[in-house]
Amino acid sequence: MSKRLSKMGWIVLVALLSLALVILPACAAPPAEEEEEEEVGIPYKNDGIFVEETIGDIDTLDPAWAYDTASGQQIAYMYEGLIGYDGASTDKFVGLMADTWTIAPDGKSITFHIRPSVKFSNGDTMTVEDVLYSFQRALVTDPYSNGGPIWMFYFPLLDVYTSEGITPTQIQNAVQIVNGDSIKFNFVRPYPSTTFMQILSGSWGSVVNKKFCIANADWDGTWGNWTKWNDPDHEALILNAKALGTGPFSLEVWNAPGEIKLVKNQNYWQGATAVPFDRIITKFVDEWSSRKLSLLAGDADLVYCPRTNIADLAGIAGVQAIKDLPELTIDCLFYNFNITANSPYIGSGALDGNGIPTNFFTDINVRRGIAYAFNWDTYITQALQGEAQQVGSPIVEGLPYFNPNAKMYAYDKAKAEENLKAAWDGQVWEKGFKFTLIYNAGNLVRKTACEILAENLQRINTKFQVSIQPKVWSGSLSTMRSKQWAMFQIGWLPDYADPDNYVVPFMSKDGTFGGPASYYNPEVEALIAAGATETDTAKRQEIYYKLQDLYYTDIPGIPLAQPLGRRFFTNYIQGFVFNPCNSGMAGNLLYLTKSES
Amino acid sequence: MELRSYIIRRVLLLIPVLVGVTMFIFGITMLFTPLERATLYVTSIRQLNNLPAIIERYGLDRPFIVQYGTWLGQVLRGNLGWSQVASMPVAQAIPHLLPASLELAIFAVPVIILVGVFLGTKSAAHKDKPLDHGTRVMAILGWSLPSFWLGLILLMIFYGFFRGLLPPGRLSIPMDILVDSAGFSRYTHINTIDAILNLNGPVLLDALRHLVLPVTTLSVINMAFIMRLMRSSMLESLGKGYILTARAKGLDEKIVINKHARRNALIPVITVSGYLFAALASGAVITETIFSFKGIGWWAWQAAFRLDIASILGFALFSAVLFVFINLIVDILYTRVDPRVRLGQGVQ
Amino acid sequence: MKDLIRIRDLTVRFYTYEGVVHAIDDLDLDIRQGETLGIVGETGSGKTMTALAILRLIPYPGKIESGSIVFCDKDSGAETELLKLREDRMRSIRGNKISMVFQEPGAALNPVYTIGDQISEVFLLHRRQELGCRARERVDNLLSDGGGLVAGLRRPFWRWQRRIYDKIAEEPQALEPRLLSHVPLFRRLLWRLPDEANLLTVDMLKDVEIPDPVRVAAQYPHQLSGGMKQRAVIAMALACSPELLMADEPTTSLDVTIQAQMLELFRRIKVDRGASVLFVTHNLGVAAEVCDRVAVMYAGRLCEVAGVEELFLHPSHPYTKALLDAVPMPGRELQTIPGALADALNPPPGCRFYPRCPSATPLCQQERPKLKMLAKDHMVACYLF
Amino acid sequence: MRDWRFTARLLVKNPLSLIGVALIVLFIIIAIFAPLIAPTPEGHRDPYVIPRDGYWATPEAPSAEHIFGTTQGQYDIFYGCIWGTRSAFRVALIVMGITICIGIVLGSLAGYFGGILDEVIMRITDIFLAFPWLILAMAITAVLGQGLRSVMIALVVVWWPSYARLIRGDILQLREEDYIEASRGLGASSARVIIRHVLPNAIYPTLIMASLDIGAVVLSAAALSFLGLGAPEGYADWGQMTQFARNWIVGPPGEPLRYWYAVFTPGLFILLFVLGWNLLGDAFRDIFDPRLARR
Repeated sequence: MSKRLSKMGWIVLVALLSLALVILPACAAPPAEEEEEEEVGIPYKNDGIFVEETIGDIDTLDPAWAYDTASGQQIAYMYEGLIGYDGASTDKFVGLMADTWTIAPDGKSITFHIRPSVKFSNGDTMTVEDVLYSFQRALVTDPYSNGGPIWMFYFPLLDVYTSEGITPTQIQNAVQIVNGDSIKFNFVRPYPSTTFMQILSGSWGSVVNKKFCIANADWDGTWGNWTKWNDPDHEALILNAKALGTGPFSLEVWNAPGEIKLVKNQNYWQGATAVPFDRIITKFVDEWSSRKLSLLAGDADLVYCPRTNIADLAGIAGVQAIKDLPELTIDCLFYNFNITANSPYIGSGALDGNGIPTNFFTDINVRRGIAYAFNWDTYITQALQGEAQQVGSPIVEGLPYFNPNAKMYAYDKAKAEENLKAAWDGQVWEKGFKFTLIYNAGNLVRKTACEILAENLQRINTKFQVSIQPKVWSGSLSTMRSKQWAMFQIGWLPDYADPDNYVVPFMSKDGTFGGPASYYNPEVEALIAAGATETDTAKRQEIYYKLQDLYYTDIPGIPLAQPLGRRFFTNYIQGFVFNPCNSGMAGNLLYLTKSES
Repeated sequence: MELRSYIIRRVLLLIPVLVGVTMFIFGITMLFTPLERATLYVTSIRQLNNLPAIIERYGLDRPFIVQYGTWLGQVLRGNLGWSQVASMPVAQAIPHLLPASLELAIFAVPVIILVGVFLGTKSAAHKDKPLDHGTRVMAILGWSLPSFWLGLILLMIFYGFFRGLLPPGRLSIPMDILVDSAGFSRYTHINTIDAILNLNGPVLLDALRHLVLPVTTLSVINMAFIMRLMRSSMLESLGKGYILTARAKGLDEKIVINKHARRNALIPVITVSGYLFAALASGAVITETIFSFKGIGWWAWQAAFRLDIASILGFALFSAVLFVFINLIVDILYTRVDPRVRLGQGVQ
Repeated sequence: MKDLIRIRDLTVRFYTYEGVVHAIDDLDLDIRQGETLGIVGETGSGKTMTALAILRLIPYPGKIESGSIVFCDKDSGAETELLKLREDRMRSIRGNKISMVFQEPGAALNPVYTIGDQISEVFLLHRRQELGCRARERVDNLLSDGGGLVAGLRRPFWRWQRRIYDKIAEEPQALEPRLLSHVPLFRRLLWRLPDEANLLTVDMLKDVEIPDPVRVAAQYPHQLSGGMKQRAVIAMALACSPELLMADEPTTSLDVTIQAQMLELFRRIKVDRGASVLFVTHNLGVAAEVCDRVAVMYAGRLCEVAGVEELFLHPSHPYTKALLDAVPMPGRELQTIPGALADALNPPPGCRFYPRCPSATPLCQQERPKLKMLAKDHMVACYLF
Repeated sequence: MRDWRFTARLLVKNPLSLIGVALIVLFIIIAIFAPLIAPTPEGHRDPYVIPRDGYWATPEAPSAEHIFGTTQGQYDIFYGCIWGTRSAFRVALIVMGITICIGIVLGSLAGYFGGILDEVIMRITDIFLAFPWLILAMAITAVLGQGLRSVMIALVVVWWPSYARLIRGDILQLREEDYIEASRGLGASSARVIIRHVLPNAIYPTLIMASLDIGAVVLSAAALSFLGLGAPEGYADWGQMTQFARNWIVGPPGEPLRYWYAVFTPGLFILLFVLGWNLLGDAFRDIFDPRLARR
């Protein structure tokens, strides 16, 4: 029985050991840098490696599918397109895979001359064939039923939004090889070249390796059964997790969903020395405290800091904060001009003080009155911690044709009352109204915006009752499309830095938001159409100024604010250049350097 | 022989459960209108106009049983669909994310069980003595602790005061690079085990450093359960006749408890331990979330959070299978511990 | 005849949530050498507790309040006060000098160990020395009839074993073997002890008339019939040929035919082992069968003690009478005892039986009657005498 | 039932359970008098929505008018914790109530009639018990949309099977008891037998188990809220408030514990609430654990 006894002894011993195993190293290994960390703010770690910790995750590495910034960022590191943005500019370009280009005087085509002797990261030479294949592949693949960015090519090239019912010849005519060393894009009608070049600069314009793709059973470049590759399922995409480009980095390993590691492309056409890092590591860490810890411990060179927490990093030795970067995004509150009957969000559905009629917001006085009731100062200074600026229309600062002195609404109780008294010949004021404001769940800032509006309205007249309801992302989308909502709050990220990409979704009757809001203004439609295809910059400016003016007078929605971005690097990172069109926080990596001094 | 037929029986028994589980979850998603379900495939606002295309493409407007049928057909062809969260096919995502969760389980479970059993025995042996009260209070406290809160407090202390001592994640950068480099062979993708197999001290140490906080969080809470269970089943068997016999034999109290009482008391603990392991292996949701330890649990949470139906269904399948098989193992273990148990039937 | 156990004003109380239970109250009782003493009484009359008290195994929350239990060792003749004994000394008596057979053979055996294990446990505990000797002999034999290469190689190993078993044989708790038994590999050296124990076990099982003892030794309790279990339990109790064997209702849970065999077994044990037996039962018939003397207990007190014929022929205490009348017999209609067993929580003052007593006097209510000597070996606690 | 008297006596005897009872009573008082302890400001429509004092993100340390300080978005922690007590009780009681009802109905049907009905019900419980409850709950809340309502539904869904089983078990035992047999023999209708004889005896252990579980229910609800699947932001719910604190675990270097109140206070309320119930439950358990002989 002493046998038994000692058995228990062993068990406990093992237990303690395993405990010790876990705890000892913790005590055993207080890293040496802890000590000197106290003197210099942040220890210098991981020389030659750039570590970014951010949120979200990568959807795919396939340029033809990727439509989110996280994916776009990685693709931009590994692939290059024909051209790219020049430094901070959003409308000047530098040649990458193309060295020169010529724009047809009639504005109906652009021709790019392909840079010779560029190598892919695996050593293959990049040829004009690869370029042609890349764009044809994009057009062929076009995952339209799951969205995807390729419509941006289809619209100027073929005046359609998807590849539905497209013939091979159309594609072949749209993109061609000319005199063996150039690629020519043909537009159906004159198209603003800058806009198109902005589109080309996106991750969807990347040049892929034809041989590699075919070897991996991607589209074989023939037209026999090309539809087999058209509008594929996500899992059917070959380049989801594989990547081979001409960019400064090449894929080492993608440990989805946690992190992705890229290594320097030794065959980079600008020379391996032009690439400032041996490795790029991007980690996706949801917990802010963890990211902050990594930054302060020197484990990360760049972290995403939620706006709510910017104070945490203020004035910390070793952290450089780059602030007030005008991102090209905008938050906006929309009015629904034609709410679906018996929607759950409009109370009684009549103007009896317990609800609103379905066409409530067709009265301009209602729209103006509510707009005057929103308090931008409180919103921007408090909820957005001053990291935003008010804009009068969806066309935000940083876009061409942005009107810096466009008219804007401001909180004005008197004007609000005046307008709301006038609304619906005074019924609104005496009966009051009641409806539900919908915002994207889990976003305190957006909730705050709604609360500010609701509270101000109630202060103006206690009969004005606005309740607030959160909706999960997918839920809010379906509500939006079902047109049941009364007022809706959501933000917009651009595809390319052209006003057209803003006015269409916001103001056009079949725009992303204009559609669900049933907003229709013939004058606006005309201007939008004109602006889209106008090649003369002066004329375009005129058009978009007018549109900005119209947004103020007709007020189809309340533009809340243009958030200002911020970056938190360690002091060891230098040379950051902000370009609102780069996806990802680090911008163009080639500008960055990391050194101990 | 008997064993094999038994296993076969159990596996067959598994099928209806799986069908039920998936049908149930599938059923819940059917509470959505086709429009709403279509939006689940959408990643960007711009696709609002594609919704009809999606509905049509995935046949979201067809009746429940049809959709379930098609899904089942896919599954039988080994296609569990695409996991938005893991950005890879679900069939890959599970084996890909499992190691992280396993690593937690491998370290947490032994600690939990051994210490839990030890304390449970002690406190039963000293019923109503200070030691008993002490351990019980500990247990109840541990049992009442919100695991997420405990996690946050631990973070607060260790991130706040001992910066970099117990970092988040699974590995620190240099080790991380080393692990993925050619020199280091990934046998299991369980860092600690791989490190041992590669005889690589630094990696092992680093991996362990990252394990301390999550493992502690898990242990504290689950230990309480085991301890309570062990205590009560110890008390039960201490009340049995054979204990009196053993004492009447003149056996030392130590032996009476450690030999005669505990062996019997362990029986229920084994079941629970099995469930515990299954539960941890199929993801310690909160712990993995808080300590950004991306395993199955984190994945399941994200899937639920972002309504990634394919992932949720896949996960349900996986964990159901896991649970059933762990049960199987537990039942087989029983026969070793308790001669009265024959495969298939519990304790008479 | 000399006394083996001398119990003097033993008091046992249970401190339960409901209150203090007076399980045994000032009990005086002797067990003589080589006799079979029966204790009869209704359930809860404290007969089992008396037995447990002798072993000092009163379960929580019970407690031996006062009194003395003297154990006079038959061999050495030494008198020991059990209630004052150090715990470890007490343990060396339990299962060795005094052992007990419990009511439920099913419950009394540990379901997860084989019969063999559970019996040899006793040998390993109390007969370590003897086992040591036997083991030593075996090793000696091995050493003497040498021959053969293999044997030659194993010799040193055997010598070592011999040294160890030698130590055990001299001093069972010798340090070296004890240490060895904790060291994983070396504990293998001691394998001969359990081995020997097993042999003894098998003999033991044969002794209690278990067919095919070798097989049974390797079986688990649930594989045996009730009777077999009971025999095994008895074997366990007899393993170290105790001087006092206490049997708590050993037959109640068995069916009649088996009962008979059991009683037979007990009678034989007494005869060829000369051990005293304390036979606790509520069944007067059984008592009459096996006992030399019978003690009648009621509500924790002794009512009457007498030789078996004496008691059955001239029962004196009203309670004893009532009990005897309650025994079903042909040609006599059954009488039941009116009223219920006295509430142990707050027992009536004076004689505990008086509430149910047909011939109760006022005195009975106030004073507790003392034990009086009626005739030789016949004592009764009642005012009628 | 004499057991109740017995229970009461033991509860008072055991200091631990006394503490438990005290805690629970305390929380009941808080819940009842919430409007007095933390009055809802004028013109504030839903009292369960924590009033805000400005819109700053950064939590504010305890002060005169916010004695527990404010959490992210200037939500008053004190108010939230007080009214959170009500939310907690609401969740616990509703979930437990419904669970027990379902359990009793299905359990007694399965247990009393047995046969195919029993089979079906038990297989269904198998399905529900076949995988981790938290995941199931998460899936359900996710689908039903944010809000305590969905949380409660989810918890009922994951909880009922164990109760159905428990009650079934008890009833299977009871069925064999003589007096049930007897009343059956006397030709009493099944419903009558169940209601008059079986349930009253089966209900007791169920209630004990329920008291053990209330803590767990609240804990689970809190966990779901913490994972962002429960109460919407700004709702008076402890779990949700803890979730607010997630960004504020570590303060700026130099004073790592600057925002301790945001993390600590709501969690402490959960802990004490659950602790109260568990202490009580633990005492019950020791007293009534059918396997532990009553001493």
